[in-house]
Amino acid sequence: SSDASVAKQPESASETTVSEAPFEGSKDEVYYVISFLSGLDYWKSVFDGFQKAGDQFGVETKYTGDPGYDINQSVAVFEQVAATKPAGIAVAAINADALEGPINRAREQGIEVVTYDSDSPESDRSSFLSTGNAAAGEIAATHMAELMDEEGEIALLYTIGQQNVEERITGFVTAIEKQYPNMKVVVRANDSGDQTEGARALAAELQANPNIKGVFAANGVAGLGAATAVREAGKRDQIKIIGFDTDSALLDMVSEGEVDATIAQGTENMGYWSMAFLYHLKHDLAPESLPGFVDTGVNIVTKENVEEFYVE
Amino acid sequence: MDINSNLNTLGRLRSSNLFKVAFGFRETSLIIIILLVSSSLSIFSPYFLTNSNLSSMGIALVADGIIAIGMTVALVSGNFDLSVGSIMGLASVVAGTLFLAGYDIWVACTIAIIAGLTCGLINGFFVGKVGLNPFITTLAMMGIARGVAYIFTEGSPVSLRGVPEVFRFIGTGSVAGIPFIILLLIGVTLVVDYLMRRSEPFRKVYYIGSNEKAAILSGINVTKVKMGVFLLTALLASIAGIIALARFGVATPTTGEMAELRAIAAAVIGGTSLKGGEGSIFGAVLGVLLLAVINNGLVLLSVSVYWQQFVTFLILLVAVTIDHLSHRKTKTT
Amino acid sequence: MDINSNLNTLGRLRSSNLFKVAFGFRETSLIIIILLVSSSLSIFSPYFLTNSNLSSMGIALVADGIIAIGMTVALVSGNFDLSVGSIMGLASVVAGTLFLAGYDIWVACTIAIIAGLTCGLINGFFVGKVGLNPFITTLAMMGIARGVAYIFTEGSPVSLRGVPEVFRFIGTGSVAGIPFIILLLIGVTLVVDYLMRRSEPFRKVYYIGSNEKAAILSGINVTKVKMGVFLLTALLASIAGIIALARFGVATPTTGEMAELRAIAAAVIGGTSLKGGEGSIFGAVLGVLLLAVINNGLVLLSVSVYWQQFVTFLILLVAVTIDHLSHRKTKTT
Amino acid sequence: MDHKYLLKMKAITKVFPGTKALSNVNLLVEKGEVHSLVGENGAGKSTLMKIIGGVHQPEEGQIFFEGKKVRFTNPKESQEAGVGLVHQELSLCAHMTVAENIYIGRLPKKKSTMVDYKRLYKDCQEILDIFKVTFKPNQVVGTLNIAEQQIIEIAKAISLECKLLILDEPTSSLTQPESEVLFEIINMLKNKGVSILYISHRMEEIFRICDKVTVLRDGEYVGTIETKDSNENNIVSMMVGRDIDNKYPNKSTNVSKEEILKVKNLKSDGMFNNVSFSLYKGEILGFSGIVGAGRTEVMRTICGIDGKTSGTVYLNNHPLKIKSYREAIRFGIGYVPEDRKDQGLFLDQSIQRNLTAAILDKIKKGVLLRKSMEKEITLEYVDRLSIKISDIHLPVDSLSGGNQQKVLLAKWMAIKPKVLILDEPTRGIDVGAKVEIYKLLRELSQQGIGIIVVSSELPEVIGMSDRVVVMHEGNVTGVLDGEDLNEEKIMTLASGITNEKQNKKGVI
Ligand SMILES: Nc1ncnc2c1ncn2[C@@H]1O[C@H](COP(=O)(O)OP(=O)(O)OP(=O)(O)O)[C@@H](O)[C@H]1O
Ligand SMILES: Nc1ncnc2c1ncn2[C@@H]1O[C@H](COP(=O)(O)OP(=O)(O)OP(=O)(O)O)[C@@H](O)[C@H]1O
Ligand SMILES: [Mg+2]
Ligand SMILES: [Mg+2]
Repeated sequence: SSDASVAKQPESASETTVSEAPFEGSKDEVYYVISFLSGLDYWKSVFDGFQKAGDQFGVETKYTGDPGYDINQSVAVFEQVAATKPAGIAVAAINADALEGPINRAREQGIEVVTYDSDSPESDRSSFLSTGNAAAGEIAATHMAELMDEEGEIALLYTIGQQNVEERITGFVTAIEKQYPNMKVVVRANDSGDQTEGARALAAELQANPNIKGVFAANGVAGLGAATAVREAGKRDQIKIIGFDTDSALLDMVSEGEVDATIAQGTENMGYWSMAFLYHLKHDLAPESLPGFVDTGVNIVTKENVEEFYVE
Repeated sequence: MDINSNLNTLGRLRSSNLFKVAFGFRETSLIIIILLVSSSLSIFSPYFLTNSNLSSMGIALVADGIIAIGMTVALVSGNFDLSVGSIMGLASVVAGTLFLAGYDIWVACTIAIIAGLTCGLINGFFVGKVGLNPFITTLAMMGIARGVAYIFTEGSPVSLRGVPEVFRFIGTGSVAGIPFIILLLIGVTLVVDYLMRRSEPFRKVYYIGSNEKAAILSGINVTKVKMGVFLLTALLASIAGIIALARFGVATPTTGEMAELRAIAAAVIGGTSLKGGEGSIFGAVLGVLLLAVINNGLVLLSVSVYWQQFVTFLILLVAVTIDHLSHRKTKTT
Repeated sequence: MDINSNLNTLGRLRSSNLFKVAFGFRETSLIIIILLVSSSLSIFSPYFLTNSNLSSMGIALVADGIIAIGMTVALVSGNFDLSVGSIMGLASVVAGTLFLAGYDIWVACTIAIIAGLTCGLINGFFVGKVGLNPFITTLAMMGIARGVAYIFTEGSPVSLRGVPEVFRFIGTGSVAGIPFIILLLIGVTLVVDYLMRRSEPFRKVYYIGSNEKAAILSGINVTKVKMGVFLLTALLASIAGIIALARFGVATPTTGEMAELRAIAAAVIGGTSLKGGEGSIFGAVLGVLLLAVINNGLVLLSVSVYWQQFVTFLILLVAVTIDHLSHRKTKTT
Repeated sequence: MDHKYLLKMKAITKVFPGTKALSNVNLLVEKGEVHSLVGENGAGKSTLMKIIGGVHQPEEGQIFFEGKKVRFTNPKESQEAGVGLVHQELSLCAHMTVAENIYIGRLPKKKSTMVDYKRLYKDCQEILDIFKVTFKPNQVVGTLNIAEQQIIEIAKAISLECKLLILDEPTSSLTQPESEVLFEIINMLKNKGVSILYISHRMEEIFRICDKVTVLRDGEYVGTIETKDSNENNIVSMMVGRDIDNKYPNKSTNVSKEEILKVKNLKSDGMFNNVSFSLYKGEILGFSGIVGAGRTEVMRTICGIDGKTSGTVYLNNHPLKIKSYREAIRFGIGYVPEDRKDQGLFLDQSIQRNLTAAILDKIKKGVLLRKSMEKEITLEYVDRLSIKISDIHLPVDSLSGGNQQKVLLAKWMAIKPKVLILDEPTRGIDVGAKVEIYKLLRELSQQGIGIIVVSSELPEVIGMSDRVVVMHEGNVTGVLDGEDLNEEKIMTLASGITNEKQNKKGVI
């Protein structure tokens, strides 16, 4: 992300400005949160957080997005949402450049815009709230190093061409290369967004590379596929698996020890603070400027702490 | 009496080729359906008829529209082309990469289009000359072209910084308030529609689609016609790719995924038969429009994302059925 | 002389239907291709012929195999079914969700299969009774079934905690060292293959695929047959879904995406004509095997992930061409 | 009510969108009689038969079968009542075996749902034996030629063991020997008490095998007469509403020695060998032979559609060097294929598009087609061949068989050929139309266009051609003209009776 100024959750913001009942919005004030591959479990807790904040401010919140992974469709959704003149939009930018224009045009119409999860740095969005996928990848790398005693071969399983996932991978790989000379990424396998395909690809890789000691599955379905592939190869005891995201299925696998750990991004935070930021911007409650980047935090989920991450 | 309805079905398959007539029907019934959906939308959402909404809808359907036009020609010739989406992606990636490599943007685009045409040529060769089945050939090309796009980009998007304004204009500019690319789509539609009805090469497309043997025995060079067809679909797909590049200022290897399915769906909605010999360019574009309106509606009525896919295709099914039955009625009376 | 090659092509289309013969051909030429690829693989990679590799490859292709069998029947009947992948996903999601809702797993599976069959019934109704085009109908069902899967799960994967071992056995167990699901695939293949060649209801599938009008005129209830075909494809797809569930212990709404394209490709590689009337179950399964071997090979030879798609489909194209030409030769002499 | 009549049709009316195919037509068929139905193309014969067959339902009128009032709503019902219908157009499953086609819809089953193939092939063989054909029950239909396929259609109907057998132009794609076999079978069935409705445009056949003739004209019932107290001319005049004096135009008087086309030792492995003949200016050259003679193949080879092994073709004394049929057309050689549905017409395309398919480069200007010119040409030929249509934009398959054939002829006359080769040109065409076509071809040949006619209808070949080349199993066995040009001589040559044993290729 371009902006260096990293702030921790800015409650302080709420004390500023003086208008009677500044935190009572109206129901006809609509805020949208937009994503791509919108059916994914990953976004659900984002919206939960967004909604929570929205309810606190007493405003209307809506979630939408392109069910597919198509720039054209994503842009269309954003523009069509903008056409309904909402108070604010929080968008996960499927692609930085593609959304630049649409975001700027929305801002010109007085619609507040923040980005979350995936940024569009050159655009006029007021702020970017995210774990930083690269950062999350780094953290996964560090934990993988612990699990593997800092040595051995690693396989990566992920959806190639999906940008936010590619960023996690980059983060992971650079960290390994920089900090752990005895660890080596030997395999990159494509799950094509489907656990069956993921299992197929990784299974073959495990055959070709008998020395693999760790697997980093950088998105939800990848984790599920990886667990099966490793089990079917009968190598569960030799291979460490780190997944990504916290859908119930993956959490189950962690608690049953089929997966060693998974990465929990602060998705609910992303949602909550996106809404909070948008509201502050809309009502000029914020001090001079809101932080341009908010790290929504990332956690490593293991057998020990897994129970905390189940959402009701 | 299903036996009769069956015979009718067959009867229709045959007699629904009374061109002018079918042409008339298709358009009218489809237009009516679109108007119905739109008007109900404009009732439920005040935003539907706003300029910004309509233009964003229009812009979003251009690429699909251009591809659907090519697909229709392919279907009329009794073939089809699953590789258009990948070719679109390939073209935009090639153009993007070359531009970044320092080529002039127009040179880059030309090369990109040539790359696309090469794919079309290969399709044409294997289908027309070798005699492979078009499904499997273009399926393979779909993978190959997409594969090349990945090789070019290693999976990461190619963004065009500092590309000449004139180029961005193609994708973002507008003439007399109407977005340029919409005019482009209208232009392509009119031209190809006219050619399909009046020009000699395109007439041959109908002949080979209708009865390949008879076409051969009429001295028509079937191989050449098929080559031409696949070159056309590839050309239009490449143009769609360039447009996407000009519009978003970025080329990703995933550009155009699924476009082939949407194109075929649109063509079929527009009254093109998968059996060949029959089809309407205008209808196909209307098909694209219908799909776009439906998608737009889902957003405006903020239908839950988990329901969107279900609703879209349900409406699609209903629309096609209504269209189909309306024709049956006009036929059997 | 392209005109002749064209006529030959046509000639072949007709005469390549000498069943027994074509049957013979298909199998042999395809088996040879598979053996060639495999043997070259086993030379370049010591791991290819290892038990674990073969079995993991085998396990991975079962779902595709079962779906391809259904697809072949659909293609022989002159239709095709794009909804199989989604139905697979739907079935596994339904079974999973119901189990978590406290149903006995077998009850859950039964209901899941019924859900799948319902989709098939709807396909059959619109194609067979209403007379809609199978492409558009099953495309719509593809979206609808997938949509329902999303509605059911709200996008989250459903994992089966504490499901009875016997159920997991379906997906994970093995008999005499051979994984159970592979045996299952072999079983299904043999049965359906036999039925297609010998049983009266399945012969009707060939009749309507070969000449629907003739079938109608001789009093064959085409509607019923089509219903049956789509019920079969749906049934097999649902079973594939249940197997996936038993194997992964998890159901995701994305399960089975793209399975339809792989199935059609496999069927065509196996010598099934998209024009209907001819096709080989055994061939389709060999087609799936070929694709699996290719996938496996790319990994064993550690081809870059960005190159894999390109290489896969290139090989596919080459394989199909060789197969095709080998037949032409055997024909024209 | 009396059971003298097996079938009674009273005041049948059938309307199709755009056409009134039948208006109160009557038809009475006695048990065990062979009853012929005649009429011009488009008179409504097939439609009437399809009504009996349960394919169409009439708007008005009653049908009595075996005295009982019936209404067949689908083919199955009519089959079960005992009606066997052989449609005019072949409808077979090309991918499937002969046996499976003959027993379509009623494959013999074992206790399970499994097909009893042993029995199927046995039963099928028995039926095939009646026809004395050489192909086998397990052969795939797609590999058989039209004549053989037509026989399968007939076998299908006969195997129903029906009470009423309807044959809609069964001989249109048969050659003499098969026709003979068919007539034997018809006699056999007749003696068994089966009634037969027989549609044909070949008068001599009708007088040979039919007891009664019912005549239709433009969908209206004209009358029914006994063949014994009637003759060809008055049936024809009932059909067309006027007298047709002489059926065949006079033979050519001015055959010059100028060779338009000369074929020398033409050979194609496996099909025919050393075929040589000449086509002189001003003559019509007939080709006769039985199925499998290879006439079609010779013609296709001359036109460059199929490759030749050796030999030369001379056009106006210049060796014809062509690599494809396209070039042949440019040299002015037109070939009218024998199977109009499969190879000739674009059934779902408009009459106009069919008619101009071979002359696109004549009517194009740049890449565009001259709309008005295309229309003119179409109308010109529709008029010249008096094709019965309401609109040149209707699809060809809405026309009756005969009119479809005329469209095909028009398509090839439109290329203004130097040599016109016609394979079974009058297949399914009514008497009136035939006479027009004979006249037409004669005119063309007088204008110096070389005409070759392959025909399996002996009276026709003899009537219209000046000389006839006879082939047998890929060899020219003789060329006949003048006095020698008669049925006996042709049949002897055609069946290759030199000292060679008989029953080859489905010939008795
Ligand atoms: N399915 C149909 N739809 C519309 N019109 C039809 C259809 N079938 C037949 N007709 C029309 O009905 C009339 C009678 O057709 P029919 O085929 O019965 O004539 P026919 O006596 O059999 O002629 P032919 O001797 O050429 O076979 C023709 O004008 C034909 O165009
Ligand atoms: N479609 C076909 N497929 C395979 N063989 C064929 C086909 N058509 C014809 N033949 C074979 O080619 C040879 C000559 O064909 P054909 O019977 O047409 O000769 P012909 O003298 O033209 O007879 P016809 O009286 O039918 O014109 C025969 O052995 C025939 O069986
Ligand atoms: Mg008729
Ligand atoms: Mg012939």
